Amino acid sequence: MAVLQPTDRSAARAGGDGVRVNDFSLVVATANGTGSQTANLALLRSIFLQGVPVHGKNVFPSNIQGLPTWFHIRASAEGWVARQAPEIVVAYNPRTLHEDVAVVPEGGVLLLDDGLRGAPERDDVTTYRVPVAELMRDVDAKPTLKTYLANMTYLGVLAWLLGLPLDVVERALLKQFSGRRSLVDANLPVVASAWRWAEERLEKRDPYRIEPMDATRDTMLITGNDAAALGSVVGGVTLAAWYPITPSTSLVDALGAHLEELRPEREDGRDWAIVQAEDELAAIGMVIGAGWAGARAMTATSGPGISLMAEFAGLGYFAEVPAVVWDVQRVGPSTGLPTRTSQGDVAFAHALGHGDVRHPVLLPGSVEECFEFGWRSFDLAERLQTPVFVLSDLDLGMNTWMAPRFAYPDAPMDRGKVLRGDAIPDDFGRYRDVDGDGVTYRTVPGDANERGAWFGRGTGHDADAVYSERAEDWRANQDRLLRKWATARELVPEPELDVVPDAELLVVCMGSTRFAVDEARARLERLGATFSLMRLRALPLGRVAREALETHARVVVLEMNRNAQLRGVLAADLPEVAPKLASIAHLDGLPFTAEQVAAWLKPHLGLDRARLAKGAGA
Amino acid sequence: MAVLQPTDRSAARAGGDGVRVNDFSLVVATANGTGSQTANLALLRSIFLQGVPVHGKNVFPSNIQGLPTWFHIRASAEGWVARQAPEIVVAYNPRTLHEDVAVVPEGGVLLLDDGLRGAPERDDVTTYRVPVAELMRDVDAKPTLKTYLANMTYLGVLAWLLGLPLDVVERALLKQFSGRRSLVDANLPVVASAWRWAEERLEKRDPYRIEPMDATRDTMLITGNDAAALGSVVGGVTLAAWYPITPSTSLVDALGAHLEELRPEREDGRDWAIVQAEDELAAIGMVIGAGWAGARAMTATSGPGISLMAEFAGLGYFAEVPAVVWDVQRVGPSTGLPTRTSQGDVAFAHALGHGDVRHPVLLPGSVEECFEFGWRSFDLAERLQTPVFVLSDLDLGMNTWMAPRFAYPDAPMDRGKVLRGDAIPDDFGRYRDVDGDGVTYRTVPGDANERGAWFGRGTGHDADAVYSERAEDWRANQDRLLRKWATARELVPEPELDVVPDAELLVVCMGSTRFAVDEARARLERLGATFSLMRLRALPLGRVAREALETHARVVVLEMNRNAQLRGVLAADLPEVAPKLASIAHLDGLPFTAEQVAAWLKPHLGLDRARLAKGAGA
Amino acid sequence: MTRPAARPTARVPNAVGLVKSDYGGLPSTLCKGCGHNAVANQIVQVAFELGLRPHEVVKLSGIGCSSKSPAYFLGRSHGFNALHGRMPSVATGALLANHRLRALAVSGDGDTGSIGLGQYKHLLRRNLRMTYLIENNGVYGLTKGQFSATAEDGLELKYAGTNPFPEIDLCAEAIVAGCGFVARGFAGDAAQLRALLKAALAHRGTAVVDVISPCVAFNNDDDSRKSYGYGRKHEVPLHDIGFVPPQEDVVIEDHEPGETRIVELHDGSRLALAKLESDYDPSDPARALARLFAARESGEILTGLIRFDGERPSAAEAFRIGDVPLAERSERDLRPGREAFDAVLDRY
Amino acid sequence: MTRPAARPTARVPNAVGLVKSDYGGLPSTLCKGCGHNAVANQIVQVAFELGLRPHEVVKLSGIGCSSKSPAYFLGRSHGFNALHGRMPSVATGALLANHRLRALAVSGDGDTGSIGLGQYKHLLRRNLRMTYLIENNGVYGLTKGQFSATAEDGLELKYAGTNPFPEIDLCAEAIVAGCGFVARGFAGDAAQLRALLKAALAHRGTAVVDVISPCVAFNNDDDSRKSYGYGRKHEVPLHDIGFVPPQEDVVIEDHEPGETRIVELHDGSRLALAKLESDYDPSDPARALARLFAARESGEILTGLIRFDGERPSAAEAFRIGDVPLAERSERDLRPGREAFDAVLDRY
Ligand SMILES: Cc1ncc(C[n+]2csc(CCOP(=O)(O)OP(=O)(O)O)c2C)c(N)n1
Ligand SMILES: Cc1ncc(C[n+]2csc(CCOP(=O)(O)OP(=O)(O)O)c2C)c(N)n1
Ligand code: SF4
Ligand code: SF4
Ligand SMILES: [Mg+2]
Ligand SMILES: [Mg+2]
Repeated sequence: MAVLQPTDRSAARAGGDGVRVNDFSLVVATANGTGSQTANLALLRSIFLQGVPVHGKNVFPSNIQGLPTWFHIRASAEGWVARQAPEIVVAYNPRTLHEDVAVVPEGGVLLLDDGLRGAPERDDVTTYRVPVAELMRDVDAKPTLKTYLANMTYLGVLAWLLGLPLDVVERALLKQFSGRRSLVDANLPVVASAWRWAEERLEKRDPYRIEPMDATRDTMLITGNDAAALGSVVGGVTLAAWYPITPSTSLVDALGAHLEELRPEREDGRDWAIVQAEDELAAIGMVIGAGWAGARAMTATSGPGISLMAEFAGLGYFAEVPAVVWDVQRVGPSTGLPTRTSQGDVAFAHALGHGDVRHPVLLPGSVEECFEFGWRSFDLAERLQTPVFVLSDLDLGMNTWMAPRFAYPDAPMDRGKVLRGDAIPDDFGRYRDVDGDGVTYRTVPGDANERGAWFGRGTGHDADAVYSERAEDWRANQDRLLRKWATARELVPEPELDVVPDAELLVVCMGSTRFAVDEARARLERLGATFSLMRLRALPLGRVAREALETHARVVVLEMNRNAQLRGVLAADLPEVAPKLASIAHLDGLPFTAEQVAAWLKPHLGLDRARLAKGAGA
Repeated sequence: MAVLQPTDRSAARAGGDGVRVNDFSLVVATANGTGSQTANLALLRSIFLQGVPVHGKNVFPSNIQGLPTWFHIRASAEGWVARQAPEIVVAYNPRTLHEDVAVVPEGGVLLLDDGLRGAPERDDVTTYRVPVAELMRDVDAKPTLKTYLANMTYLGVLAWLLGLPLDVVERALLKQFSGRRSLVDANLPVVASAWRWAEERLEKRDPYRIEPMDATRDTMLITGNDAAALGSVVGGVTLAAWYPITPSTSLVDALGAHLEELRPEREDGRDWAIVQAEDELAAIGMVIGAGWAGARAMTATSGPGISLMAEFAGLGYFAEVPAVVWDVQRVGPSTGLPTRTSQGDVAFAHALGHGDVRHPVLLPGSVEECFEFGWRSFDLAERLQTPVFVLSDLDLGMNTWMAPRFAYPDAPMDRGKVLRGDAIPDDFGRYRDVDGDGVTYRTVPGDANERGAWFGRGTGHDADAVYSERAEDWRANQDRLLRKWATARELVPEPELDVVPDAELLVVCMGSTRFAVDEARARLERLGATFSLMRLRALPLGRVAREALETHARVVVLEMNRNAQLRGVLAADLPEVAPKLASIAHLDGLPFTAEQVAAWLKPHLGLDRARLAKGAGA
Repeated sequence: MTRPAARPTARVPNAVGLVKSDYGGLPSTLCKGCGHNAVANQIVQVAFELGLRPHEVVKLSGIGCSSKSPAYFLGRSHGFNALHGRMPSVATGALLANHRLRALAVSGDGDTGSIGLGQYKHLLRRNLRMTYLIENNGVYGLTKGQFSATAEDGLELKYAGTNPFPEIDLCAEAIVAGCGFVARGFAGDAAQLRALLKAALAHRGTAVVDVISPCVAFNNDDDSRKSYGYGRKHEVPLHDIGFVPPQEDVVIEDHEPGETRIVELHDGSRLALAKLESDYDPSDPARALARLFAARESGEILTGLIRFDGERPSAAEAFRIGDVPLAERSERDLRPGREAFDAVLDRY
Repeated sequence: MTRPAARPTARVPNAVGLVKSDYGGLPSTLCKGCGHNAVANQIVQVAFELGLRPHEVVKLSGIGCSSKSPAYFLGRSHGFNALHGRMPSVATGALLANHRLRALAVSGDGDTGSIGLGQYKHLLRRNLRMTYLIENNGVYGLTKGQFSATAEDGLELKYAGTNPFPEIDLCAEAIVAGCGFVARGFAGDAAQLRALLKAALAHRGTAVVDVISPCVAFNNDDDSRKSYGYGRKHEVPLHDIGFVPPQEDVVIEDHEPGETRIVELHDGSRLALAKLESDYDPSDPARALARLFAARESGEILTGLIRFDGERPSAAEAFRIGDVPLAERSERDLRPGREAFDAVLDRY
């Protein structure tokens, strides 16, 4: 089976009292385009409303309708949110019925659409059969709508099984439908009748329960793309140029919605524009043009778009134009797996373009950071006058995560070294390193002080931006760009570093794999194995990261790609530490589980297999 | 001054007897588009015809007419061909007169167009003034042609000064004009009258002489691009799709000429096509399409084109389509210096494309290797079923070099694992690893055995090329691609390795910098400093390269770019040797001189500055 | 109007001994009711009726729902699913490599009109031997409903809002680019589509068939010009069209002889165009454009063979490629002998 | 025909107090006699005569000899020399960032017609406020003489051989793309070029001016349609054209009143088109195309204002951008306040 991996059957075992409260993993198997997303998200939100930490992941196909989709929900009182082999399986998709049933672990729960033929019998799991057809019989709706509504039956039954009150589900649905009562009224009756059917006809035979707690106060449920969009709005984006591509599309969709609301059209018009370009090459060209003209401009894309942006990325670097590029990574090479997650563009984006280029890369590892880097990326791009790449991924970007309420920016916008009007000196030269930090002063078109006029270009130029083929000019300019790179090392966000005193091993990770790493770390700690952990939040490396790498005896770089790209970047940047950089590089499109990570780390911690297996199941 | 660097004034000093035979460096300063190239190449060839090793480099601007151009000639009985600060300067360009005169070293020679106003006086050099206007007065030709012919005056005077007989110059011109007598007849009289004028009016006051020797027998004079083209023809290229870009254009021009001659049109038509595409993105698309359809296809481009090819490169890698891509490198980033040389695309080309990609890269270090890799690249691409990048550079590609007569391929073409007709098994699957080497069997369209039909794609696929999003399929395919990469390590050309017993230091270089490295090595050896030398001829690294890196205590990676790209590639591939990889990375658009290289290597050899300076001048 | 070609029925083998199912592919994964499925079905039917030899055809596409569809027909033909918008260059390479193949290429309006417009136009200049089918729904289906460049000015969609830009008419673009065969069809008009596809496959150069192929998921409201509803109501066929295979007689039914225009195709087959609204003459590009512009103004979906010129040489002719395809040349042809090689070296 | 606008002479300041040399740039590094130099000179003259404020103009270009030329005029204006073929996207970004600017963009036929065709067409759909000048010589000058996509079918060049493909007519392309101002000029006809440039600069949207600008180095033989010789012999101006600044009266000389068509531009200036060969009507795209095709057939270089439609909204209007340019918005506008922000967070 492609998506669900029944590797950890013991995970389903109940606690001592036979009850598992606020701690389980569940998967809903349906077909794409049947509207199950609403039911899934309402279930997720119901748990959240009960104050229980929860997270949802949609593993969906690259098509619009009819192919298998799996929605994962993980509820965890302790707050763990990494993917986990499911204990509860909702099997509503005839095409994957066999695999979905097979994946339920011993002692787990199977919720079955009773109308599906040929479901294998499992006597080692608790099976509930939902009479979907019967429950839908009296529902009065158009056939297409009925297909959609049918998903509400598992929502109702699950709610009853887990102990979610109907009014909580109703509140969740209302949120889900952005407060549109009529939609709630269409859906809720089906949920309610299923709930009631379950109450009347089912006997609760499994250990999984939700009980109210208070762990989600001041917490949001949001996708990384939505967070990034909100951050970009707060960051003062004015032009977004893009081309649709999964999984970045929802970022731009959210951007439009937030702009409409937070920076609504005035009488004379808007202070922003979103341009759907004809392709990514044009999108980045527009962003570069706008950045040159003084606007805060961004694009969002994924791997194929990054490839198409290579030439412009080099121009932006060399002409020193601020720009923000979000790469919501999916599995490459080429079109690859458009709806699966990856960290496979790190090395490529970092050095995108022929010749000697280098771009700062931000590595958000949570939805909070998607938000924060949403605005900070503009400050950084304008401060450094260079394209900044923000590398999110499908898992972070498209899935729904908990987050502490986002913090309003703690500092005003940093527009960098822009000179306007009389502030432009008589001897203005676009690329003169006045301050010695490699970052020079720029002026923008439209300024009535014509002393500031300069001619931007991707060809060799001297300090006054005049075309030059002179070897000295080339060298001087490149030496300054290297000074600027040194400045960048000090300006990019430092890693999140947790040093365990006396730990020999440092684990380095980035982005969304951190969730599995954090959880694996806790599991391993319970086995007595400790290590320091550094989550990189940006490239190039700054002082903190370098020191951490230098001071630990051994390092494991853990990443979600095949080529050990981050390890390669570190080895090239710091050859002196390279030999101690062990690599865990893995990619198959699915988010890591804590179990996987723990197993991979084990050999680096001197833990034997038997002990670990026991621990990982805890 | 941009191009000429008068760093090594002592170099001009004459030997003990006051005479410098077959050993000097000369530069001709003219304006672009004035036809001086003919005179320069005729001079070069005259020296060659005298049996004296010689090399010419054109340092030209990115325009068509009127900007300064410098043509370097290096004659060296010992066969050294690296760029060297000029001892003889021909100053025919009013716009650069001052810098050109200033660059003549003490004791050097200045040949001056007497008509140029305001030439600074130098009493420390031997100056000859050529009365160009007077010599041209009686020449009967159209004004534009006259400008061209005026260059023949310095050819004539230099020939006399250096001791080149007129008939040798005539033979050189005839070669230069591909045997067209009428053109020789138009030019030769001007050469002759200048020669005679010099004989009558000049007194030879400088030490530089050409004397016949026998060092160029069985030797060719050819550019790297021409050699690459010839190699490609011998390699059986059938489709070349390209888009014009300096410095790769002349490769495709030569390809057309050689194909016309060596594979002339038959009655029914040609067995080749050269398509000028609308851009590089289309060019590589055509190559991928043709490669998929079973043809040997290639493109030639430079950095900006490589950037535009990123997405298709990933597709080619992942769909496993043979293709040959020549990147004749120029200075980037962006448009950069279009007419200056560089090794700045190595890392980018090696991993071109988002996601996890890797391409074999061939690194020709001589015109012989441009020829050899011209055909070998096709064998490799078809054997490995993947795009192969050949990284030449402007210096190698566009300049005229000596080479031993090219060797006809020593083996028949290797078309790789292609199945046709009845050989296609019933259970054919495009990506089944039948042989365990990661390279699978392919079929091509048009085959009447329809069992072989498959649907190529850049999306995830199983071993039968059918679309798949399954995690296991992805992993299995990637694991096989890694096996194929291991196979590639064994198939790519091994480095040229010269191990000095007991040497601590290994110098690693690639491509055209080897000329300066070889010469510097000889100089340093005379100072008693020895080191092993490895010239990489391909990536990925094979066993020989790895062992050389492992067994030397210290390594210096010397390359012509800013970011130490090759060092980075080596560090990422072999982290365990990374700490000992010191870097010499330098780029300003000009080919390295032996003097530069020697100075850079000195600190790695424990030589003090004073001793070295002495040695370098020897 | 013309005598219906003796259509093989599904289970009786056709001229090359294949039954209809031999031209099928994998099951479609597109939405139920998607226009693209209707088109794929017609391709299967046409290939069967024409008796195409699967190995003489290559299927090519870009990326999009439309571009997926080559997997759903002609499973015995080779195919290549290229990059988004870049199928034309892959087609160019493949068809120059083997000019005996004919390509059946499927693209979308986004794939061709947005990201791929440059390659599309340049492909048409070169005139390769291929049928270039655009499944035109005015939106990006696969990325869920954004406007493509063929969406009409003012179109309102739930997801995408209002389109403020003028549409790109891919037939007009083809005509201006010098394409010799430009047709428009409608996924809801199967008979006409089959005739157009047959003619396109018989054309010696590139034949563009722009098919209005509604996206039921994102652009199928009746007031949208790319919907089934609008198409059914506003389709204006330029002519009744009949395809006549080589060696068969053109028999005019229904129409007066003088009212029918016969278009000869390169392989000896013919199209009989029976005039409907006017004696439309597809040989004049300026008039074709004028008619297209007028239809746009009046809200008609003009279908039929809009432009025809059978004279232009194909790309393989322009490049003077010999009989044996480049891909099938052996080393004997491709590697010059030692003497010739030595003669070249002697010159250096 | 119209009263010559009171032309400021070179050393007398113009309406904004600048003398002609204030509009100059660096010395040209192009070949002597290159058409592009002639065009640059006319740009300087026109900018001076119109009294353009340098800081209200941005110069944009791609890569090529033509694309170098913005360095040679308007040295007091900002400019950006983008990538080969990709200037349109940079222009789009820059002009949306600051919609008060007008762009004076220079491209080549290779830059626009070959690598840049897709961006060119999509730019025209969006209708930014810019003059898009193509210096069209049918070849790639900077890379030494290969055919560009505008080279005519059958053109023979010493370096490039014979061109087997039909030319792309960048005016026809613009018309089909819905461009509201499409003109063709000839570098050898300075007076007409000046009038066209002035009108182009007054147009509210994108004005395409395709100027036949001979490459003396690679494509200037008299039988080439992009040569000075051919242009001088075969230029067919559609009309005598006169530019009338705002507030001035149109005074018709030479021509009968009825023979002149007045075209109103957005800023109040007008063009007086005195009919020459026919009463050419630039408002009808289909007729414009028909006339262009006919001219190609007969070997004419048709010059003048070929297509005009002043009504289409500009891109800034389509995107509903407010008065203050995006690039000049301050933090107060751009960063929503805490309360509004909190209200959004409350929903999650
Ligand atoms: C370079 C690149 N950019 C974006 C995408 C995402 N993408 C896939 S299909 C598609 C649009 C397809 O639209 P169309 O060609 O009209 O096909 P349809 O789905 O409507 O049939 C896009 C934007 C991609 N695959 N590659
Ligand atoms: C991506 C890329 N490909 C190729 C080139 C090389 N190149 C520079 S200018 C040019 C053609 C210019 O032709 P055109 O636009 O007609 O300008 P002209 O020189 O004729 O004025 C080319 C191919 C480049 N700079 N960038
Ligand atoms: S989304 Fe639209 S185009 Fe795609 S399969 Fe569904 S109906 Fe067809
Ligand atoms: S090469 Fe041609 S286009 Fe370029 S500057 Fe010279 S004449 Fe002009
Ligand atoms: Mg579409
Ligand atoms: Mg040109």
